[in-house]
Amino acid sequence: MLEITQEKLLWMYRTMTTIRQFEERALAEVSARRTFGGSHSSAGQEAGPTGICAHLSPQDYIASTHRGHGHCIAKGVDPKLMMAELFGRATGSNKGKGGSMHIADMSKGMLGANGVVAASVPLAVGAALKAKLRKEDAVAVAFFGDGGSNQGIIHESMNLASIWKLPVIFVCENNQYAESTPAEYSVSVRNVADRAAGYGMPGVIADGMDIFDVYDKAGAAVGRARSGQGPTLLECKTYRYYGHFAGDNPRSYRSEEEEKQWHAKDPIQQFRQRVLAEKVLPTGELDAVDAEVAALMDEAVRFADASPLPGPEGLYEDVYVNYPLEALRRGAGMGA
Amino acid sequence: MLEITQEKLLWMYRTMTTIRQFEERALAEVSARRTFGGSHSSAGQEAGPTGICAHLSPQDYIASTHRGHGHCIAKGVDPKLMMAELFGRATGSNKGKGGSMHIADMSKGMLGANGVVAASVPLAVGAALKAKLRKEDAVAVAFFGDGGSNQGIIHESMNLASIWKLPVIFVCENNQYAESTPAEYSVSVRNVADRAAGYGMPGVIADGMDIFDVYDKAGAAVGRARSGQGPTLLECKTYRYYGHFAGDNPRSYRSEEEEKQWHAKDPIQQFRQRVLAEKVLPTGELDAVDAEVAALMDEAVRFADASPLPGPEGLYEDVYVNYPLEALRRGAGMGA
Amino acid sequence: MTTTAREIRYRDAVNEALRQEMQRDPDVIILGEDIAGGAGRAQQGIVDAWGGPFRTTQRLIQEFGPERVRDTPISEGGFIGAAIGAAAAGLRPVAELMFVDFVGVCLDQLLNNAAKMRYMYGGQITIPVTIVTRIGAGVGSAAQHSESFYSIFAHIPGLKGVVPSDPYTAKGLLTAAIRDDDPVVLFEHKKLYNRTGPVPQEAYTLPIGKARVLKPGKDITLVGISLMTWECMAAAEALAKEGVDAEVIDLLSVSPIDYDAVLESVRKTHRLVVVDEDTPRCSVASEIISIVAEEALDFLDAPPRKVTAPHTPVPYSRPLEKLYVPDAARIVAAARAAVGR
Amino acid sequence: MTTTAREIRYRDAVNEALRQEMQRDPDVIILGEDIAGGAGRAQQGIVDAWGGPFRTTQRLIQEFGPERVRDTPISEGGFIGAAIGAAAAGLRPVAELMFVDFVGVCLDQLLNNAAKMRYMYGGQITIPVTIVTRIGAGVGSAAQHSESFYSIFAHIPGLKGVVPSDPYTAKGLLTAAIRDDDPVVLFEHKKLYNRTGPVPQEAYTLPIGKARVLKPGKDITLVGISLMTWECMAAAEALAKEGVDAEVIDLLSVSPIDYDAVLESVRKTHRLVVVDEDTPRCSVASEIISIVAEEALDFLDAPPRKVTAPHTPVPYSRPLEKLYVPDAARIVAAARAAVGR
Ligand SMILES: Cc1ncc(C[n+]2csc(CCOP(=O)(O)OP(=O)(O)O)c2C)c(N)n1
Ligand SMILES: Cc1ncc(C[n+]2csc(CCOP(=O)(O)OP(=O)(O)O)c2C)c(N)n1
Ligand SMILES: [Mg+2]
Ligand SMILES: [Mg+2]
Repeated sequence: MLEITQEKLLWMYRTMTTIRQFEERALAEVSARRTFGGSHSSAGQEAGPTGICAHLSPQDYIASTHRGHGHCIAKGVDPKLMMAELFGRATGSNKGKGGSMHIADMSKGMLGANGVVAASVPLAVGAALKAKLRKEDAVAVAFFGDGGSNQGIIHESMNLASIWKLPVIFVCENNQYAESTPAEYSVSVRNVADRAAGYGMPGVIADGMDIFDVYDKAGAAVGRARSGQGPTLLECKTYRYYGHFAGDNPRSYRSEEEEKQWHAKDPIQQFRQRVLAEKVLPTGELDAVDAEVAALMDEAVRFADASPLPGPEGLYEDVYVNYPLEALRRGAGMGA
Repeated sequence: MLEITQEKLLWMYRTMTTIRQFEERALAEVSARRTFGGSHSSAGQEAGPTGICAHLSPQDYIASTHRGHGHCIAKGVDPKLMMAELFGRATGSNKGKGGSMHIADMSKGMLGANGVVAASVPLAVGAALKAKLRKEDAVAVAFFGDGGSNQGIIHESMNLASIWKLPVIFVCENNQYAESTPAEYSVSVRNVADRAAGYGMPGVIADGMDIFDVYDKAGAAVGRARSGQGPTLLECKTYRYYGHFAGDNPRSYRSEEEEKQWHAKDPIQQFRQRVLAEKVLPTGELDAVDAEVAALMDEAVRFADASPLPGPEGLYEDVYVNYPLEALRRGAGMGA
Repeated sequence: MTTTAREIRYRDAVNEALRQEMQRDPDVIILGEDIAGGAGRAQQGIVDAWGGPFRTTQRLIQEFGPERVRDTPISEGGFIGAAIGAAAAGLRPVAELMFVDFVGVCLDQLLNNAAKMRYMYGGQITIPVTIVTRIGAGVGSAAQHSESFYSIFAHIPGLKGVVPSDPYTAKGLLTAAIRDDDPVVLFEHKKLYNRTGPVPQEAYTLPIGKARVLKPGKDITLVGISLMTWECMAAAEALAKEGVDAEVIDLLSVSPIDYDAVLESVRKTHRLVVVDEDTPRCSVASEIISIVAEEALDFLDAPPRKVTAPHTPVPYSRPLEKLYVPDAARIVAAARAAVGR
Repeated sequence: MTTTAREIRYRDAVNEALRQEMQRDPDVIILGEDIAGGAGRAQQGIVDAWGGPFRTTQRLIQEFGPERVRDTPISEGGFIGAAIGAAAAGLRPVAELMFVDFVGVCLDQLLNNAAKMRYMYGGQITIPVTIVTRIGAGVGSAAQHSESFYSIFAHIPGLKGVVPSDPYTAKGLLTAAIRDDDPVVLFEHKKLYNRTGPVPQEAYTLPIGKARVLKPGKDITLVGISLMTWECMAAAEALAKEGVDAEVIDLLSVSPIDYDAVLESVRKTHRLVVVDEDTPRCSVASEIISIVAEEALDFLDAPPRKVTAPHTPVPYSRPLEKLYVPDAARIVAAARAAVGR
C-alpha cells in the first residue's frame, strides 16, 4: 500500500498532469507560431521531476536543462509566467528575456533551465556548498540527460560534491537519446548510474516511468543529502514522447515499436491505475484535476497573449547590476 | 625468473638512469640559472614511463604532461636536444620555442609535453583514432597525474576511447600529490583506476616503483589495444622525489617519514637488486651504464651551452604554415 | 564562375565541399554531434537520421561510412581535442562545434593545443584541422544559442577564421579550410542556410584572408561580415536613393583580416562603417577601425563607425532581438552621419 | 591616502584585501588550487602548506578555516561553476584561476552562466562572484603560462575586469570586486607581486571602470594596462629627456573601459599610444583606439598607435620572450613617430 498522503498524491497527479498539458500546449503554440524560439518537450518524463521535487521545499535548489519545463513546474514555478515567457512577454518569469531554455524562478529555488548541455550542474554544487556553509537544511538537485552525462563538467561536479560531502542529488534523466544519438552508442557503460562508484557515491537506478519508484529512491537520496552523508547519483530511465525539439521527427532514429513500448508505461496512466487500484484517490477527483489543469492552461495562454511585449529599454536592462548604460550602447551604432 | 631479454633489461636500466640523471642535472641547471623557466622533476617516477614505453616503437604515440622529461626520454627523445631546449637554444628539440613543458619529437611519436593539466589526453585519443582509421598497428599512451584525473577532459576522453574501441592506454601516474594537494583529498575514490569501470574498460593498478610490475601490466594493456580490444586505464602508484617545481619545498605538505618510505622503494635500486639477485645482468655492466649516462649528461650540457640562442626572426616563425608575416607584426608597434 | 555553376543553397554548398574533399582525400574525416545521427543503428536500418542539425552533413555517412563520418557524444573538448590529435598524427579532420556559444567547453583545446602546438614545438608539426561552427541571432534562440563570437578566434595567434556569406564563398572557403595546413574555423550563419546562389560543380578554393568588393562605390566604405554583408548591401541600395554611392566589402576572413582591401577602399571613399553582429568590445569591428586609424588616418574625412550588437547578451523576445541585431536602417543612419546628412 | 598607509608588496595587498573582506562578510569564501595547500591534513599538523602558488592567500585558512578557504581539485570548470552557483544562492565567492591561459577549461561557466544569468533571468538574480587570475610573460614560462588574455573578458557582456598595477590599486580594486554585485575578474600580473607601495591599512575600494592619470603631460597620451603602465612611465621619462611631455594613463579596468579619461587626455595631447601586453587582434588596445577614432578623430594630430605583443604565442627562449613583451623602447619609438621625430 502506498504510504503517501492523499494530499501529496494529488499534488503528484496535478504536477504530472500540468507538465504534460503544458508541454502539449507549448508545442501547439510553437506550431501556431505564437512563441518565438523552439521548445523542448518533456512529455513522457513527468515522473522524474515530480517524484524528486515531491521531497523538496522552496529553500531547496534545482538546476535544470534545455528540457526544463517539467523541472520548473515540479519546483513550483507558475505555468502562467512560463507561458508568458515562451511568448516573450514582459510578464514572463524572465521578463521575456530568456525564453523556454532559460526559465528561472529564484523565489522557488529554481536556479534556471540552461541551454548548454550539463552546464547547470556545477551551479547546483555551488548552491549546495552555500547550504552547507550556512548550515542550512537545503539540498540541491542537478538534472542532466544521458547525453549530458558525457560532458566533462559532470565528472568535475561529481568529484567535488563527493570530496566535500555536499547535499547534492545528481539526477540523470536517461531518456535514451541525445537529439538523435542513442545513449547505448554514446555512453560507454550500461547505466550512467554505474559511474557513481568512481566518485564514491551511491548510484541508483529508478524506473523513470513510475513515480512511486522515483519517489522512494529520491527520498533516500534527499535523506542522505540532508543528513550530511553527501551526494547520490540517481538515474531515471525514461523516454521523451516527442522529438528533440518542436520540429524534430523522432521516427528518423527510433522505431514505432519502441515508442509503443514506452507509451505503454505512461507515468500518468500508471499513476491513475495504481491509485485507483489501491483506492486511495477516486476517479472523479483525478478527472477534476485534469479539467482544472486544462483550464489553467487556457488561462496561461490568455494571460500570455494579453501581456505586453517588453519595451525597447529592456534590451539594456539587467546586463549588470551597475554599469554605465552608455557603455552598453557605446561604439555599437545603436542609434538614438 | 625474469622473461625479458638482456638487451631490453639494459635498455630499461639505461632509460631509468638517464631520466634520473637528466632530472637531477636539470634541477642543478635551474639553480645555476642557465635555463630560463622552471622544470618539473620526475625523479622517483622512472619505472612508469620506462616500463610502458618498453612496449612501444616510434610509430606508437605518447602524449605527456608538464612533468614530461621522463616520458620524452623513455620514448627516445635525445637528451641533448632536450637539454638544449631547457637552455632555450636554437638547437633544442623545439628550437628553444617551447622549453621544459612543451618538449616534443614527432619523429619519435612523442606528441608533446603539455603545460595544461590533462590537456594532452584527447590528443592521444586522436592519434589512436588515426591509427585505427588507417589500420595501423600503432597505439597511443596518454599520461596524466592524480591531479589531472579530476579534469573533465579525462572523462570525455575515456568515454570516447571506450565507445570507439580505440587503441589507447590511459596512464595515471599517481604520485600522491598535485602541487601541494594530496590525492587522498582531491580524488573521490580510493584508486583512480576504480573509475575505469565507469567507462567499460579494465582498470589496473601497478606498483609504479617496480618496473617489472609496470612492464607486465602495460604489456597486457598494449596487447589489448593492438589487438583491437580497446583502451585500458593503468594507474601507477609512485612518488616524486623533489618538489612540484624547482623552487618548491615538499616538506611543507608531506613528511620526512613518508618520503623515506618511498625512497626505500626506489625504482632504480629495486631494479639493480632484482637483476643482480637473479644474475641476469652483472654489476659491472650496470655501473658502466651509470658512467655512460653521466658522460652523456655532461655532453648534453656542453652541447646546450655551446649552442646559439635563436635569432630574432624566430619570434615570427612557425606560428602558421602560411600567413602573411606582415600580419603577425601589424598594428603591434613591433618596430623596424 | 564556370559553366558548371548551378544555383544551390548555402547548406548544400557546405555539404558539397565536405563531400568533394572526402572523395579527394581519404584523410578527411568528420566528427560531431548528430552529423549523421542515429549512430550505431545501421543494423536497424537507421543511417543518417539527422544529417546534421542543419542538414549540412546529410548523406555523407552513406558515401563514406561511420568510420569517417563519426557521430560523437556531447563531449566537445574530447572530440575536438581528438580531432587536433588526429591532425597532429596526419589526418585532416573536420570537427563540428554545433553553436559557437559552446566554445567555452572546448576552448582550451583550440587555444592551448591547436593554436600553439606548431609554435611551441618549433615547427615540427602541422595541425590541419577544420572546425565548423554556427553563429547568428535572429531566430529566437536566446542568449546561449545566438552569439557571433568570432572575435575570440581572431584574437588567438595560430588560428584562422573564415565567415562565408553565400553559397559560393561557403564552398570555396570550406574547401580552402580543409586543405589548409593550419587550424581554420569556419563560421556558418544560421540565417544563410537557405540562401541560394551560383556555385561551380567542381571543387575550388577561395583564398583565406582575402575580402571581396561586392559593390564598388566612391562615397563611403561599408564592411560586412557574414550575414551583415547583406544588410550592408541593403543599406547601400537605400543610400543610393539618397545619392550616396557606397562601396560594400564582404570581409570573408576574420583571421587574417584583409586590412589592405579595407584600406584601399577607405583611401578612395574617405569614410568607413564596419558592421559586425558580434558584441562591440574588442571586436573585429574595433580591430578594423583601429588599423584604419593607425594606417589611414589622414584619409578619413569623417569618424569611422561601428554598427554592432550592443554590449549585452542576446535577448529572447523578438522585438528586443530585432533591436539587437544590426540592420540596414542602423547602417544607413551611421553612413548618413559619416557623409554628413 | 591615509595616515595608516604603509609600504607593502602587491602580493600582500591582495592578501590583505581578501582577509579584510572575509572578516567583514561571512559570505565571502575562497576556492582554488593550493590556495592553502596540503588540504585535508590538518590532523598531521599541515595547514597552509603553500598559501597559494604566489602566496597571495597565505594565512587565510588559519584565520577562516577550511570551509571558507577551500583547496580544490584541478577542476576549474567545476569549482568556478560552483562558485557561480554559490553566488547565485547568496554567497560572495572568490575563485582563483591559477593562470589566465587556462580560461579555456572553464570559459563556458563564465560566458554562459556568470555573464548571462542575470540578463536571461530578467534581473531576478545577482552573481557577486570574483575571479582572480594571473597574467603576464617575461618569466620563462612559455606559451601556456604567459598570456595576458583579458580582451576575451572585456568582450563578454555581463563580466567586468580590473587590472591593478600596484599594491594600492590591487587592494582597492580587489575589495571593490568582492563587494560588487556583478561578476568581476581581477588580473594580477606575475611580475608585479614584489612591487611595493603605500597602502592604507583599513579597507577601501577603488571604482571599477575608472582609469587614473599617473603623470600629466601635454604632448602625447600613453595608456598602460597593468605592468605596461610602468613601461609607459619609463618611456615618459625617456621622452621627457627629448622634450616630449607625455601623459600616462593607467587604465585599471578593461570592462568597463574608461573611455572618457582617454578621450579627455587625447583632446588635450592630440596623440595616443596604447600599450597592451596582450596580442593585438581584437585587443583592448584596438578597442580603445577604435573609440578614440570614432569620438575624437578631429583631435588626432597623428595616427594613434598600438604597442602590443605580436600576433604569436609566447616563445620560451629568453631573447625571443624579451622581443615579445612591449617595453619602454618600443613605446618611445611609437611616441616619437607620433610626435614626428
Ligand atoms: C555543450 C553543448 N553541446 C551541444 C548542445 C546541443 N544540444 C542541445 S540538447 C542536446 C542533446 C542533449 O541530450 P540529453 O543530455 O540526453 O538531454 P535530452 O535532450 O535527451 O533531454 C544537444 C546535443 C548544447 N546545447 N550544448
Ligand atoms: C588546467 C590547469 N590547472 C592548473 C594548472 C597548474 N598546475 C600545474 S601542475 C599542477 C598539478 C598537477 O598534478 P598532477 O596531475 O598530479 O601531476 P604531477 O604534478 O603530480 O605530476 C597544477 C595544479 C595547470 N597547469 N593546468
Ligand atoms: Mg537524453
Ligand atoms: Mg600528481
